[in-house]
Amino acid sequence: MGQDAHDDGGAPLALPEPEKAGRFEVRLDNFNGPFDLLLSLISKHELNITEIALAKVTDEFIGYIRAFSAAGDSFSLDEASEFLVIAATLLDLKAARLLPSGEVEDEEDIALLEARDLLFARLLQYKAFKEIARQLGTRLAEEAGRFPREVALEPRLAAMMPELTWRMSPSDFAAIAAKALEPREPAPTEVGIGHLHAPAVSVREQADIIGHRLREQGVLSFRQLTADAGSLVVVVARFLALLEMFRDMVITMDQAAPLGELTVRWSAGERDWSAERISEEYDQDVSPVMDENAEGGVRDRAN
Amino acid sequence: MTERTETPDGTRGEPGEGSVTDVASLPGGVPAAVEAVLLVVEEPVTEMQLATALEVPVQQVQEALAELMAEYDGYTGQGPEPGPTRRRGIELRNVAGGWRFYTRSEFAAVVGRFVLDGQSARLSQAALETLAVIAYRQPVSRSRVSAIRGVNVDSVVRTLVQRGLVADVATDPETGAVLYGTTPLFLERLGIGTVADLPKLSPHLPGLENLQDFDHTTY
Amino acid sequence: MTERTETPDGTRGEPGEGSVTDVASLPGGVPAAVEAVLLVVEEPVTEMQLATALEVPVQQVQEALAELMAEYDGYTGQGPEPGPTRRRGIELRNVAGGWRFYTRSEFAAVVGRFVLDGQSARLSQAALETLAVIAYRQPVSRSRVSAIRGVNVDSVVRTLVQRGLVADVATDPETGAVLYGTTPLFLERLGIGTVADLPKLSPHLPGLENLQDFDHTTY
Repeated sequence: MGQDAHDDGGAPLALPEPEKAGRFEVRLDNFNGPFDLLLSLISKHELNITEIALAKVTDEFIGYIRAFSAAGDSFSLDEASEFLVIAATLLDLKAARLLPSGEVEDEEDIALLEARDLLFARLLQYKAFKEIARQLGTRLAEEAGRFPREVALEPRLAAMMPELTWRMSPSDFAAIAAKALEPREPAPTEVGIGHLHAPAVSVREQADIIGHRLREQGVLSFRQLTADAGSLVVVVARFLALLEMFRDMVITMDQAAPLGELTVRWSAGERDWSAERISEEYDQDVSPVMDENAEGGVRDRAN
Repeated sequence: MTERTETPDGTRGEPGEGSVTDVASLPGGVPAAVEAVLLVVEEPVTEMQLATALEVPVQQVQEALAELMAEYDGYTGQGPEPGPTRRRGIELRNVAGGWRFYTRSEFAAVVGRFVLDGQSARLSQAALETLAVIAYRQPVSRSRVSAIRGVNVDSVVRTLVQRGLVADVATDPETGAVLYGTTPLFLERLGIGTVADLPKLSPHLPGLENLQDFDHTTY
Repeated sequence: MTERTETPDGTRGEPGEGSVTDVASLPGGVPAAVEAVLLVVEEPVTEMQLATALEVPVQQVQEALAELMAEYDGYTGQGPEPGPTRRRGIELRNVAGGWRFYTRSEFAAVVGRFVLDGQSARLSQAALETLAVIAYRQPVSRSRVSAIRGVNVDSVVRTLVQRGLVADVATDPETGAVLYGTTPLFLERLGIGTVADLPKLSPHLPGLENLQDFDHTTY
């Protein structure tokens, strides 16, 4: 207890590992998400999954996120969101370790403990699946050496098949083709944008929606603002929109406790504000990629 | 069109409509008949399907399969002096709930040259992890798989569906979300009989039996 | 299929890249290797093709084939006491200069019953849609058709091939994948002269170009 905030770690945060860190290439596609990255960092330092480990790799983890975002293109919204959630949790945990410990009394501490346990649990769960996935991969590779028989029927048997009664007009057939070739809608309740080159959700549009609501209502919680979001992507887009609006000083935000309710207040009164002006950086990221598609960038890759 | 009357010895008279002559009396008997059917199957065939086609009791089919499997593996249970014989290049395996002929893996390099289209590309790490989560948590929604892996899995799931390894098997009655599960092809590719034959996940999950509860809290 | 080692005389050129280990030393030896290849070939395979793939002299292949044929017919040339064994339901035949497995004709009724079970004179909806995609996107690989339809189409394509409505018409020079196209029978059924006579689809099926992307996703 008492003064020592490092009673279980000495001075662990100062360990030098510059050249070791250099061995990791900063490319998002090296990792299958934030857990993969976190596990890589933990195993690089030969640590177990503990609070120390998390505190220790926090800076590196955040360093990688910075590098990813700087690298730009491949870091899409939905990928970023989960990285950020985990980075935020790690930062909280690290900050908590730097404070005098002892009284786990108030709600903040409890929330932090819960967040930590949840992170441990999810990390361990992911680790288990990662190991199992490796086993499955090995097994699949071994089995790939066995080929089943997959050949057409011998002619004598093929001749026994009932004759096809297929009759159809060319236009009926074309209708079937049109339907079959139509791009299918993603299955309901979830909107995947991983495969798209342009975000399906515009931050500007979301800012516009939020702006309207806040002007009308004055104060709304983030939960209320995202109640109708329908997908994670929209939630993230709305969150980004809030950050932009905060920068524009048209809203204020208030959060009583970590992970607590986030209250958003319209602070610009009747001031003239338009969502148009906040969205440039998102548009800039998007449009060159779309142009490239139009020029046949996709085709090149496919062929 | 029917070859039905090619009764080898001629004594076996008119087989009525659709009926099969007594296979047990044909040269090679039930095992040979089973072998013939196995040559034309496109997916593992169940003992019941074989029994129906052959019009013999399932038990006879099971005996024939056991005998054939041993023979192809190089053991003969037949004849006055049972003993090892040549191991064959063909293997009879019980996978995904049925029986099917496969080439032996020793000959993968040779056989691979003749299989033009059958060699599917290997799965990426992301695909394997997603496949693992679906296999162990099925039926499971994409959002839940996303929560476990920490990334969006929509396009990976789509790829797995296209490759026939997973399929949408149900709909969540509450959320309406599509629930995914593994297919018989998945079992076949792994060379196992059922999902229950998958290696146990628990040794990798020390003390975290209740993790399911955490999945939904992510976002 | 590499042409590399066309050494029918047995000098077995340098194996090198992608080479096969000495098949004769594997369990079952050359006959087993020949058996394995025969299980997967679509068309009758020539002795020369087998010799090339196995990297053994043609003569060894011929001996193996003779031995196999005798075995499948119920005579064993092996072991200390050669004598009759059980005749198999599979027959090895030399047709049109090549070798292929066939079901034995005695079992035609059984096999036919099995094959015909569930066969219908009509195409399923899945088969129709797959046929439509192939017709309008030919020549096209199965994986591409899968990507467009969002499901695995392997068995449906096999059915269409079986029905003579599509055929493999080319090979993708890059991936080696078989490309499928429609047949004259298809045109005849539809009552049109050439593929060019297919009704035009709306030129702006939205996002169609992007579909190509699915084939080569990293997953």
